[in-house]
Amino acid sequence: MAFQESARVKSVEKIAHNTFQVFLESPQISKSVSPGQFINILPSDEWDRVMRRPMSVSGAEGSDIGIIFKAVGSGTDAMRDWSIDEEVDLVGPLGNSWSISDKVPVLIGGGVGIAPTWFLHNELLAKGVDHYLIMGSRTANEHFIEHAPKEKLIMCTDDGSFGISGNVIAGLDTIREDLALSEAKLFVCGPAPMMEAVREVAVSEKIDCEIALETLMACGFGICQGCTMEYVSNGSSADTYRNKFGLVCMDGPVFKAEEIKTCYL
Amino acid sequence: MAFQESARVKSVEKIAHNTFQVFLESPQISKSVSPGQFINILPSDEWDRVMRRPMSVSGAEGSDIGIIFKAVGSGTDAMRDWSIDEEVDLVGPLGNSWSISDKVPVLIGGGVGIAPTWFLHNELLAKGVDHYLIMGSRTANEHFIEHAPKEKLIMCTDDGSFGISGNVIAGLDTIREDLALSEAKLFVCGPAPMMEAVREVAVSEKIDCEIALETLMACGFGICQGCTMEYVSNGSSADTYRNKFGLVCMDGPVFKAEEIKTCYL
Amino acid sequence: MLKVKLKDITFDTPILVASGTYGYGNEVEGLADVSKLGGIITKSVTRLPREGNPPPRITETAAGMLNSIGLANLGVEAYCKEKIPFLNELDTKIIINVAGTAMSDYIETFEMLENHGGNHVGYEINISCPNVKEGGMEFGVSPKMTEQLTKELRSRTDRILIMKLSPNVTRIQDIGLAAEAGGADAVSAINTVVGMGIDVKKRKVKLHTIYGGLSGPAIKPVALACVHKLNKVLSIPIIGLGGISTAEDVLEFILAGADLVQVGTINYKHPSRGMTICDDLIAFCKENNMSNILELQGQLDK
Amino acid sequence: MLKVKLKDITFDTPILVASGTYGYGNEVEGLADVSKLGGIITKSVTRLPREGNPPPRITETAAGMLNSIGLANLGVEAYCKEKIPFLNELDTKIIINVAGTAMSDYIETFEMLENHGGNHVGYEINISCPNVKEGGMEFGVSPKMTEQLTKELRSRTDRILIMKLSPNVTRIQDIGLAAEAGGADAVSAINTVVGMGIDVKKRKVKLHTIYGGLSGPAIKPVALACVHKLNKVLSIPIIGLGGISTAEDVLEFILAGADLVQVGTINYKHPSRGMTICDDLIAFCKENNMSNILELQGQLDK
Ligand SMILES: Cc1cc2nc3c(=O)[nH]c(=O)nc-3n(C[C@H](O)[C@H](O)[C@H](O)COP(=O)(O)OP(=O)(O)OC[C@H]3O[C@@H](n4cnc5c(N)ncnc54)[C@H](O)[C@@H]3O)c2cc1C
Ligand SMILES: Cc1cc2nc3c(=O)[nH]c(=O)nc-3n(C[C@H](O)[C@H](O)[C@H](O)COP(=O)(O)OP(=O)(O)OC[C@H]3O[C@@H](n4cnc5c(N)ncnc54)[C@H](O)[C@@H]3O)c2cc1C
Ligand SMILES: Cc1cc2nc3c(=O)[nH]c(=O)nc-3n(C[C@H](O)[C@H](O)[C@H](O)COP(=O)(O)O)c2cc1C
Ligand SMILES: Cc1cc2nc3c(=O)[nH]c(=O)nc-3n(C[C@H](O)[C@H](O)[C@H](O)COP(=O)(O)O)c2cc1C
Ligand code: FES
Ligand code: FES
Repeated sequence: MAFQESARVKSVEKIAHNTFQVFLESPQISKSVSPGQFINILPSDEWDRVMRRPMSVSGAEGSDIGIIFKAVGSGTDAMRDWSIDEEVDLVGPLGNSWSISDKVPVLIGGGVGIAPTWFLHNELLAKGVDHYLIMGSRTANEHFIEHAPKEKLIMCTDDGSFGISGNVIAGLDTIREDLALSEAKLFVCGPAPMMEAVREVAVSEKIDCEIALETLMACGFGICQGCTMEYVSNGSSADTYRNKFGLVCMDGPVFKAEEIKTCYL
Repeated sequence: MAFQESARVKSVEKIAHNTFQVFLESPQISKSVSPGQFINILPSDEWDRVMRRPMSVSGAEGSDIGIIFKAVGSGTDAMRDWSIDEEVDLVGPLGNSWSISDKVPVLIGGGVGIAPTWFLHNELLAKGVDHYLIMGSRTANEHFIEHAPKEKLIMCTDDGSFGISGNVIAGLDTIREDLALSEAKLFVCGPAPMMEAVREVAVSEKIDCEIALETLMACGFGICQGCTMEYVSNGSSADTYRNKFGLVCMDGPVFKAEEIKTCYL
Repeated sequence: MLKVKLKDITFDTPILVASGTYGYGNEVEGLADVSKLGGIITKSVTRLPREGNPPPRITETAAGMLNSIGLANLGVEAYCKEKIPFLNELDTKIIINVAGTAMSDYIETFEMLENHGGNHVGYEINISCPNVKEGGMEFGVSPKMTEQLTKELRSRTDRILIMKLSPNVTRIQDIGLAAEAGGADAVSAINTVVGMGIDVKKRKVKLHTIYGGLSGPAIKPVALACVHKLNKVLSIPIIGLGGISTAEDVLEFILAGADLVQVGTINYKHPSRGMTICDDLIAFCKENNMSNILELQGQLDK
Repeated sequence: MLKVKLKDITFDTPILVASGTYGYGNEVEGLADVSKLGGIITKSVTRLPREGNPPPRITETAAGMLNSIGLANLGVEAYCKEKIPFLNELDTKIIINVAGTAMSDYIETFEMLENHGGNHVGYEINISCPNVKEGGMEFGVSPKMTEQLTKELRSRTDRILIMKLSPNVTRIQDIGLAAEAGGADAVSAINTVVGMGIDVKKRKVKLHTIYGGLSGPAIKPVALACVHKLNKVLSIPIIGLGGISTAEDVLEFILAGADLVQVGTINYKHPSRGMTICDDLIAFCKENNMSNILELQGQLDK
């Protein structure tokens, strides 16, 4: 069940180029949120766009939740300017969540998609589950954690300025010696081209893989039907409903790689 | 000629209940502005209403101009929150101005209409022209200068909590002993009911009187034709243009009492 | 203070939620208390299930949004089986919105709903969805077809029958008059305004269907004008909608001539806005010594 | 990079300022340099002087405004005497916007302008003003009258002839096709959208005329859809307008099929926006290695 609650801003920190981490005191949401889920945010009281701004939850501790976001427009700019103790109107937790299996988790995140993988990473650490974390970005200043392949923290940059040179697929390839990917389960969230590249690898190599999709959302909880993704055809006729198109906010954001037609939404 | 200039906020001060005085460094406008004229303000960079917010100039000194305003909505709220050194986009000076004559000036202001009378008051002081200043409001906390009838500063409150009890007409009556109003010229700006009351007195007693009208303005310099007032009929036929309706921004804001059909716009 | 009667039904408040903007009333569980609403108008149902349009289906615009959902819905048969039992339990009035592409379509869907024994108090007929190739828009722009469809449906029900009008016509009054002539109990105005968006970076249309329906505060002036025009010529009640997001907006629609209103797009951002509007309307009645909110009607000074 | 040809005239840039939103080009002196514009479309002129509508004539709405100026203007005779000499001196192209209430009206005004020897390059005919009881709207909603009026005017001039279309019709394409059939060189789309506002506190309509025309960013999606629809059926060029306030908006209209555009309501807030848009368009051409901005046309991926 989702709640609408007035959360209190506890901290706003710049953690990488144009990237911010915020903690919010949000007792109802923090109690029930799982990695992969998101919240829908009213950036300010005077916000006069018709849509809230969805953000994955990047962590939950006690009565606090965290988010990590890039400032890319008016909503995220307003969020970056939040002051401590400001009250913020949230709806959440929304959507489904990652499902961990017996296989070795390989978390792959990039760009604004780091939040849900970061949440999962920390939960796995807490549970003592051994896993890999691969993060990709264009250049060094977008990273905020160390590159430590021995500790299974693998950073990649397109321009080679930090960690592995290349995209997250290159990062993924570096662990193949260690781990047969048939024994792995991938958890992926990031920019569409990144997710699409991983999806293709996962599908062609039949690797277990879950992808958290992103798209424009008007409501976030299933009433507008605007946030559709397309399923791989299951051969059913046109006279069906919700077989061809799924709602990212309700049926997702997490989908199995093999059921997604494309990550470009 | 009007300018569009980026002015720098020099101070923001609360001078009465919900009323603020701001000084802006605005070298081009300050050089040419006269009492009665106004500027058209972009309250903030993100301002997404289609109209600027017009404000009378309340004073000009060196390269600075002053405004006095009430926070009544989103534009004036944004202005109240201006920070020092912020750059503000202004268009001005706009409109016509008061015309002083040989008669004794009696300045009458109220509510948000104090700014242009305040500008004139200070200009007359500087020039050493003896004059009266009558200010009206609902209650004491809206006043910011002393009630000093001997110095011709006459404050009025509807609830009698400060100065003369009653409206500005009551205030005006108190000076009749001193001064035959046929020897006076009234300069009036304030809420519509106040201006309308003074207009009726002035017209019926044939007192010289100029009134600075206010209305919604889209442009402020004559291109939208939205800011109309209606002239007292001059008997001309319908086949005319700008005889029946005047533009407050260009033909005004200052009009002679006897040419105004109504101050309610 | 907010009770409003339409035909033989008394709504607790004049605030309904618009079709397609509140699901079936269950999605908002935990976020809003639907018993405070006058009623829920459910997402358009059609004869057969519809997958709707491919993504992207929505985009933001200045003070509004465009959508081309394409009447995605589970079809009337599944609707009767899966939704009506649940809707029957809800503590608010239910109006079922019906869409179609041909006269026979509307009638079949309608008959199945009418014979299924739901507790719904009425129907709203969507003859104005701009997002489907044959989504009823032929009806919405033709007075003749509107009258004929209204008559057909009128003869099949004693429940409230509302025709939902499109603003995308030269004279909405003609369509309203046709609905009245056909025996409708009320009209709703307005559905969305046809619009389009382009993503310059991608050089691509923002909606898969190119055109979509504009909703939200941007269209409120258009909706108010439609309601006011309809009010001048119709004798049946008008249900006003389009861009309502505050109690003040509701008062504007009532002054323009609406008996009831619907809140739409604002529900996405504020799922309980319908309820807080009711609170604000009660406060307004008290402040103005009104025993019913509809006393405001006809008080518009021109 | 921004040069655009219409008929036999080359405009320096595709940015015109819309009728009624830039006066006669003199009011902005000191605020903007009109020589940077493609041209100025002057405020509608009519056969006789018109005082226009009583106040209030304007009001703000969400991301837009309503106006009912009512074609206030000094009439064609004074226009020829007082305005044309001044306009002849301006360092930009002038298009004269003409409005009327009857066929004879339009023709008389037109003939007087045509015979006066101004340097204007063309005419835009306002058949779509929603703010005057008989303000040409009968023309704007009727394909037949539109075609007839276009023919009459076409036979009287070799200058550019543009018909300005209303969005307040069921099928704008039909009106566009009529203008084309009548011999227009181009159509402008769109004029304002009919709307209304109510002041709840005063229980009064916000415009003296009750209804007015909605303009500004709120209507951009509506305008884009109109331009795109017209582009599919017309072979004459389209001049796009409605809610343009940035260079990106202009690019949207060009992608939708416009050859030129007009900036309107934004001029009030930013009198030199038309000029900064031109700068931004040049930057866009350079970034994208385009030698002319119109290379963008037809590049819309659906
Ligand atoms: C389920 C979900 C979870 C998300 N989680 C996160 C998160 O954890 N951190 C985060 O930074 N963002 C996340 N996003 C994306 C985030 O919602 C958008 O970045 C945000 O809405 C932009 O709002 P704005 O007003 O700042 O930008 P706008 O002014 O709306 O847009 C500015 C620019 O950003 C682009 N943009 C808009 N939305 C997106 C998007 N979804 N992805 C990429 N570009 C976009 C626009 O096309 C435009 O060019 C998530 C989105 C979804 C649907
Ligand atoms: C020539 C001119 C000079 C002006 N000089 C001053 C001045 O010196 N000081 C000052 O405080 N104001 C002045 N005003 C009025 C000022 O422009 C408005 O108060 C302002 O535009 C309100 O903007 P807002 O966004 O804060 O309020 P909005 O959100 O636009 O409106 C909030 C509320 O205020 C009301 N309102 C809007 N405009 C006015 C108005 N003109 N008068 C009274 N109520 C209004 C609205 O009806 C609404 O109820 C002047 C207006 C004009 C035309
Ligand atoms: C995403 C979305 C889906 C909609 N679906 C329907 C629908 O299925 N049937 C219908 O009659 N109207 C539908 N509408 C139109 C609304 O009911 C309403 O008429 C319109 O949005 C205007 O009101 P608003 O501005 O308050 O949203 C939909 C609107 C939106 C935004
Ligand atoms: C105050 C005002 C006055 C207008 N006057 C005229 C006019 O005289 N003739 C005309 O053809 N259009 C007139 N228009 C319409 C504009 O030219 C334009 O078509 C419309 O405003 C849409 O563009 P915009 O959203 O960029 O303003 C006027 C618009 C406004 C806002
Ligand atoms: S965002 Fe509204 S249904 Fe998913
Ligand atoms: S405000 Fe535009 S003409 Fe006066």
